Amino acid sequence: MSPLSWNLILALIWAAVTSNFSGANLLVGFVLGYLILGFALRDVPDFARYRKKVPGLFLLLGHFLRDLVVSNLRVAYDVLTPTHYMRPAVVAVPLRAKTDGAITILANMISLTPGTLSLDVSSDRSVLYLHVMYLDNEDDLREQIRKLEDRVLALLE
Amino acid sequence: MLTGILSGFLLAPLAPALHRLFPRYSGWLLALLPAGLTLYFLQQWLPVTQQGPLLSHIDWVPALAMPLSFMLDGLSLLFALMICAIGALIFIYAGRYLEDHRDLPRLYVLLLCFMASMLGVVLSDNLIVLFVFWELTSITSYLLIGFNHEDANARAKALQGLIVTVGGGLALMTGFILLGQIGGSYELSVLITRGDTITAHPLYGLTLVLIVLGAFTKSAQFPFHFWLPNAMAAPTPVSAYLHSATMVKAGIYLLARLHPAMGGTELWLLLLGGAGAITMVLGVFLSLRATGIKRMLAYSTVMALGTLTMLIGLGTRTALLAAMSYLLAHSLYKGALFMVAGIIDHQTGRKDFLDTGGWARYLPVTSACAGLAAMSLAGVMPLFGFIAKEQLLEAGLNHGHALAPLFSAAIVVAATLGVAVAAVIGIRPWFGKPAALTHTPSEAPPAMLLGPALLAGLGLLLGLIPGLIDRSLLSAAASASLGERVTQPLALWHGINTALLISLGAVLVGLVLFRYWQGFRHATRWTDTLARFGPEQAYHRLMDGLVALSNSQTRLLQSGYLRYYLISTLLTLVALVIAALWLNPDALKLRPDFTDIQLHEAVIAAVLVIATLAAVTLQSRLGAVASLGAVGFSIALLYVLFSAPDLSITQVLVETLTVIMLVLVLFRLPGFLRLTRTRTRLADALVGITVGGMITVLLLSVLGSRYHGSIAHYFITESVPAGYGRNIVNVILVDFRALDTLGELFVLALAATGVYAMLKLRSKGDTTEPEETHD
Amino acid sequence: MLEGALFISYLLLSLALLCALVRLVRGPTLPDRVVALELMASLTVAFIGVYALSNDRTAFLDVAMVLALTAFLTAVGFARYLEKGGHRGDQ
Amino acid sequence: MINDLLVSVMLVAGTFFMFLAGIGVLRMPDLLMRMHATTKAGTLGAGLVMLAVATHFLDAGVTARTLAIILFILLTAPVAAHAIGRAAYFVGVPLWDKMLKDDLKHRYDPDTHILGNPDDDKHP
Amino acid sequence: MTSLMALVVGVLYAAAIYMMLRRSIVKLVIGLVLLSNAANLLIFTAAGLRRDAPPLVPDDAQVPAGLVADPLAQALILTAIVIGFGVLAFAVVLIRRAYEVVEADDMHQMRDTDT
Amino acid sequence: MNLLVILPILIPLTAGALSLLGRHSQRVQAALAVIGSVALVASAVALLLATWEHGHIVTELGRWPAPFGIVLVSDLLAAIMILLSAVTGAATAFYSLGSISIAHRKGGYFPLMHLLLAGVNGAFLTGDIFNLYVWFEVMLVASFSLLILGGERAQMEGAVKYVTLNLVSSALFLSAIGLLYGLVGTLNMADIAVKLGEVDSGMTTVIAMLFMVAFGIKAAAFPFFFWLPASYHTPQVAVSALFAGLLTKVGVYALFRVFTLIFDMDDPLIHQVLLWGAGLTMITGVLGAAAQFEFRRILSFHIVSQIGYMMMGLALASVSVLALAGGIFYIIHHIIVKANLFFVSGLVYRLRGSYELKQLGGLYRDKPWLALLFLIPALSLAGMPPLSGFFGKFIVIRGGVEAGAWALVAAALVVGLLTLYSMTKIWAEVFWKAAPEHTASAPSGSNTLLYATVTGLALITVAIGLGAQPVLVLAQAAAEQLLDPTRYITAVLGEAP
Amino acid sequence: MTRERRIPPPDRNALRTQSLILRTTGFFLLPLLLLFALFLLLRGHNAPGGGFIAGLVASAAIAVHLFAMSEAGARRVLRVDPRDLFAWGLILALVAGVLGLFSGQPFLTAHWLTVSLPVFGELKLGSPLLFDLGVFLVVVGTASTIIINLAEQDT
Ligand code: NA
Ligand code: NA
Repeated sequence: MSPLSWNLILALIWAAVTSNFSGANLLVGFVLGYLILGFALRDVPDFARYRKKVPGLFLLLGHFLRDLVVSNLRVAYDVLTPTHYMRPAVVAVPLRAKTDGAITILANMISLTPGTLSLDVSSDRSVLYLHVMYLDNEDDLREQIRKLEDRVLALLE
Repeated sequence: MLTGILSGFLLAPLAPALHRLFPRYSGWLLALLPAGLTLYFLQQWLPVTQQGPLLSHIDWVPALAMPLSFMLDGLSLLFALMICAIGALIFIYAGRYLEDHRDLPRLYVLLLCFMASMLGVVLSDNLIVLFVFWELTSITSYLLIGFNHEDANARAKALQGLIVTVGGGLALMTGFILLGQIGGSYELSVLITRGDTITAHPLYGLTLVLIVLGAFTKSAQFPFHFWLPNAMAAPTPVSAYLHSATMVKAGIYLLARLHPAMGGTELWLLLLGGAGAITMVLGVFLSLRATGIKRMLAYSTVMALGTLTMLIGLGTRTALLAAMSYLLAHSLYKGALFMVAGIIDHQTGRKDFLDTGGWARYLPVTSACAGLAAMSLAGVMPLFGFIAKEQLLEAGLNHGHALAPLFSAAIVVAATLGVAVAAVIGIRPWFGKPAALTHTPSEAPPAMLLGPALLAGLGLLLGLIPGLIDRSLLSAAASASLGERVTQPLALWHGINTALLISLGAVLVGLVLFRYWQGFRHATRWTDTLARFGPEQAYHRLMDGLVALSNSQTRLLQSGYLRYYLISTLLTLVALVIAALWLNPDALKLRPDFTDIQLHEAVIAAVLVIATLAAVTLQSRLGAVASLGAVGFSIALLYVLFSAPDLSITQVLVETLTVIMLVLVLFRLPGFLRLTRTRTRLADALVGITVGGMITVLLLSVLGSRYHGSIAHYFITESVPAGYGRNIVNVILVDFRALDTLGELFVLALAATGVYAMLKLRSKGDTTEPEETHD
Repeated sequence: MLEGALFISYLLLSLALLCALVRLVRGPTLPDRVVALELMASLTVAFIGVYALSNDRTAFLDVAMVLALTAFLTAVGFARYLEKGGHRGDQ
Repeated sequence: MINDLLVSVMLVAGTFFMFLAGIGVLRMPDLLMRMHATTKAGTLGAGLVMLAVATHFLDAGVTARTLAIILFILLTAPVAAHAIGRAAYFVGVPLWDKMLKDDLKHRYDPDTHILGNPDDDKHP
Repeated sequence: MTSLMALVVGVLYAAAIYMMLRRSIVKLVIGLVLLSNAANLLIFTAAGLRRDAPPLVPDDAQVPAGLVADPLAQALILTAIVIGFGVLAFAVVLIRRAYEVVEADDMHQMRDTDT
Repeated sequence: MNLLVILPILIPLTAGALSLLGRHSQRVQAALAVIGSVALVASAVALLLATWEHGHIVTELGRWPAPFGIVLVSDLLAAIMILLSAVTGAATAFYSLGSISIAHRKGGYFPLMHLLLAGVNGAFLTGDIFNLYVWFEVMLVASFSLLILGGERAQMEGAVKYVTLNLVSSALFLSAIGLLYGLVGTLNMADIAVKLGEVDSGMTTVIAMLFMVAFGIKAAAFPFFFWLPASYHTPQVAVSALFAGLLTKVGVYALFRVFTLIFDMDDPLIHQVLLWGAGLTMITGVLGAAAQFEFRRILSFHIVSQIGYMMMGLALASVSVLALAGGIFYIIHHIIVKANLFFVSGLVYRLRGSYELKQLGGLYRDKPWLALLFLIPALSLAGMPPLSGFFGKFIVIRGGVEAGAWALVAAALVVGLLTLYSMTKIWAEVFWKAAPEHTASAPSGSNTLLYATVTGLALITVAIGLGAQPVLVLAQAAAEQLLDPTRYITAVLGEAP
Repeated sequence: MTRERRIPPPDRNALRTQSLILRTTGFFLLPLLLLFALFLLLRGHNAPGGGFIAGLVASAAIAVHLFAMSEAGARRVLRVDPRDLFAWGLILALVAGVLGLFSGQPFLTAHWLTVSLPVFGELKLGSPLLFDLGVFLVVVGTASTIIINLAEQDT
């Protein structure tokens, strides 16, 4: 049984013993379960990885939210000012992610972050084509994508 | 009596079997029925003529006052006897005449049905039941005229006869309904006692005209006479039976029957007398102009029918007695003559007087019959026809009406020309230069000779001894028609009087005319041009006009353009609504109020309107579909703003699925083309705006005149306590009004089934066999 | 304060809705219209959120939920149409 | 009061981003750039509004629903953008003439639906 | 607002009818969609608009507090929407098949059955 | 009682649903067709008898009291119509078993047929105006699907018009319901009648006009009939027959129901519109037929024309009970006869491979029984005595005479004659005329079921004619019920209004 | 260039939806939408939702799968022919209506049972809910029949 399901079961048991199945209480149960699992089973490899993944998830979400806001502000500026500052391009970025899930999450997150929009993945999954609004420096862009990819891969592969 | 009438119908389906069993004698065997009926009616002779009418009554449709009630009095007895007796002879004749015809059994069936129907006409006491039988005679007549149905001419003539007689029949039905209303009964036996009430009623005139229309069409009175000669497309036994002896007399019967109820008025006299006289003269004139044997006979029948109508119109004691005598005489000689015509055709193959001559030596019996019958037709002593003609002349001469001299003159002309006609019939085929034939004709078989011989012989017998029938039968018939007792004896010899002298003169002039027959025909050729404006042409014009009208109406209305269909539907709607508003001006309660609108509501409404207009005007198809999506979202928002969460969700989902569906379908379809001109589009826009405006006005008016209180409060209060649900809309859907939802589920299932069938079960070019059987 | 915020929100959303509508009508290409339509769906979601706030009603959040989950289908449908070589007379 | 303030800020910010998305979709010069506006601003805007709702009601059920809405938007918005962007690109929707480069040009074979990568040029 | 809605409904009817009068069968379908929406909004408006009162009963009550929007009209419209969807699905596919057999998106070429 | 009223809807619904489920087995389809139609006839007979005995029978569905829940109401008119629909349905089922191909069965023919009947019966029984709309839609979508089974070009073209105009009708109906609900806030027809009486608004007449047009389209009245001649000759002949017998009559029924129960027949506009509608429908229909030379097209136009007679009965109802009874009698007669004529046309097609009169002929010679089987309904249609059509026409005309509606009577008479003209045209061309040289006359398969169906219906026609009394008594009783709406209202709402 | 190149499978059907992103998201969204549909169905009696809405959402799920994967894939998700689905739905709805008839009550009369379950507490189970389930099945069945068959026409 996977660590995640263990955690979910613990949350449910928590809800049952407290006789309260509200969302908030389930969340409490989940957090408690995570802490217990992370503490009690930290020697089991699966659970050890699991312990690390959860903070990774939050980290990813945090980065993502920040990027989302930043990207919006930049677009906002461009939209609201009379002149267009865009330097658009379609760029091919190499991909390291292999699984469908990882590629998809990466692509979707790219679409939601500053100035980039995933157009498609090449059929051999080696390249991700992006539409970029402000192509200042192609290497910077690749670097930015690589960082994001790292985080996603850390979580999923 | 009912059994008697129905026996024909009952025997009819058996006739083919009978014919299969006894092919040689089927005619004889079937004749047993009419012969038996003849005996039955003869047996009723004394009781009826002495003790008064025989009545019978069985309920049929009491809700319509339609009992199967029958009345046998002198008048109906006379007709019934003719129908049955001549019927028997016709069966025997037809059995031989059409011996080799493959459709002989069908002829039997139809003749039996006809005979039964005809008996029904003359015996019914109830007007509506009479009408039922009346129409049945029309139908059987139609089927009999078209007996040679692979001949286009026969079909056309059959139709003509049917349209004319049934057309009149419809007038007759209305007339009967009116008569029943103004007379307070549908029973003839009652109506004939209420003549004064009926003729005094304001609707009398209309009623009479309608009934007379029915009678005239059936009895081939001018201007409806043309169908009768054309009906000669029927085989000869049929012509003899229906189109001379019986069916065409149904109108005469009806007029005679209704005389006590409706007669005696100026209108009656003018209508019947006038039409009768014209028909009589026209008939005899056309008869003399004809050369076809059956055609000449047919026109002379027209003359006879005109004579009879005129006599009933004159309506005096003498006239009605004359009518009865003439009726009988005509049935006898004309039946005989038609059968003779059939024999000529059968034995020689000739159908035209111009192709005949000198056959007396080969067909002695036939020629004798023909001679006797023709003499009766000519009104020559001592045949019964003479007596009838004498009475006819008397009726005309003794009538007191101001127009009587005109009638008399018409009678004289008709009598004179009638003699010439009789001479053509009685002399032309038999004497003079023999017409060339490929084979020597021989005498017809006895079965075919029996009819003419009996009928012609009876004409002679009754002429010699009129007392056989006058006191009892003819007087009784005339009495029934007059409404009071008639006891005027018939006699061959009344001494030398005006009538006799006229009669003599007519014979002489008639014979001269016969001598110069061809000259007469030549001299009167110009009348053919007149025929172009005659009623038959009118009939053809009418029928062609009908088809033309029908075609143009179809082109106009059923044009195939959906646009026109929609426009006419919608504009009719608008017109009706405007009419309703016009008549109910208080309905308009327009109190537009735009004060309570919030900004975002107005924006959403604007988005809805603009998106709608975009869907309408965009030249891009998928752009229009996308606009539909926007329409859907704005409606969903409106549903949110006005408290309808379920609706909003459903709208969003349905809109999404709709767009998907449209996208999937439009994939295969071409882009929009600009197919219509701007003017058309403007017109369409106007139609749309009119309807839309109408809806807005109606909606505002309804909102302005709301009836306060809706049944919805029940659902609101009962949803939780009785429906155990907090979403009132859903409780309505699955409980309070679950039947709606159930129906709706089936709508969905049906739509999906239809879609599946259209997409998956397309015919792959196999259009030839849409309906193969399975197995 | 919330009233003012709500007013501004309604105003902004309304303006956005009109902008999207203009793009929808103007095109010029089908994808442009589809993008505008997608935006309208998002705007509807936001609208419902604002409405829920302004009326203290949460029932309508369900509408937003359904919309958020299914509106993208339209875009996918249009995309499929284009990719499968649907009629191009639309551009 | 603080709650109201928070709600108001998030609300105005959210709807402002939505407004930006509207302006963006109207003003941006080509389809792909319009999509940048709608995808990001639309998501952020709707998300902020939902957060405002959650903050306002402070109710587990409402919070769950608003979070679900945000999650759904995050899940579906990029997919929609991707689908339409890719399709539009492949059918040749005109792009802004000031585009700097286009790595994707001619990589797509509409018959086999195979999308190549830049390495193809080096291995003909 | 009802007055405005009445106007909007009128516009929807007008647009629907205009589209149905076009020769293109595709436009006919668009007209049908609009017509169905128009009729639904008509019922909605005729039953009376009510802001902010969805017909839901709160968890702690037997009846809603105060007036709520007419749930019956909503149920009717819901039924009508779904029926309209079914009918539209049929019509859409019909029109596609009609196009396939007639090979033209033109009502004027569909007149054979009438005359 | 509850059971009796719902069965005519429930039986075909169940048969339809099961038939959808068992679509892979031809045997199941056939069995359901037979069992379903026989059971429907039985339940219809039972319902009619019970209604005759007890008067109005009302069932409140879900036990929700009127006027809140939906009620089903069986009065004599409804019960008569149910029986007719059951008989037509049974005839169609048997005819179809002998004529519908496997391909069409796989397309869902039998489920569609069952569900069409369910829709029709629901429309007859419901006492709720919105529920009536729902059943109309059930019927409509079923008919759409039946219409296009086969997918020929003509079917598609006809269906486009049929679908569009009928959807317009539905939209108008729905709009009218919306306005009516806005006005009186209720959907139960009895309740609407009561409330409209209290409102006394001019809007009543206006809304009546919307209903008039909506139902007029369904009934194929002038000037809304275009969809009918455009489509009825295109589907499988069994479908044509079922449509010809039933569908327009549902529109007529709705007119009868709504204008006797809800709206005031004495309203001068309503009266005049019905009168003119009746006359023009008769005339345009019959004239339309005169131009046709295709068997089923002729018959289709005559449907229109005869709708006029039925409307005439309604139009004169306020003056003459007999006229209304005549209208009902006419419906009874017409449904049987018109379906049968279409069935005959199908047999002719089976034998000769064409519906075009020009290409037909010789059947009087070859198939005398078929000729007779045509002649009975044909003459009945033309109003020839003593067949059913005569009584229908006669009663209506007598009602017209009683009411003094001379123009309408004259129109009815002329139309009768022209109907006869059309029927003799078919008779002459199909039966009398010699067969054209090159006719492919290879009868395939057994026609026993087809002949049996046609014979059965012909016998009914004769029986309605010869046994007109009970039928007329029934029609009169139904008419009297209609003209006394308080009985209906009391039966539904439970108290005297 | 050393990177191993993956050659897409030659199966035409698999090529139908080339977008890996769409495919993957669709794969994930399908269960999510179905779950959501179930949620809407179960609570529809007490909050916005119910058979129709749930059915439409489930149909949307099928549509997503169809667009993301293939028509065959959508059929596989349903396991049964969608036409069976709506046929069963109809029968279910009829059964829910007929229940009342057995006790002599009118068609569609509701019958309720109160069930006490652990966790869920007191539940009202009744024929209207069965009816709603029928509604759900019919809507899913019909909408998927229409969409799947339409989509299959393009191939
Ligand atoms: Na419903
Ligand atoms: Na619901």
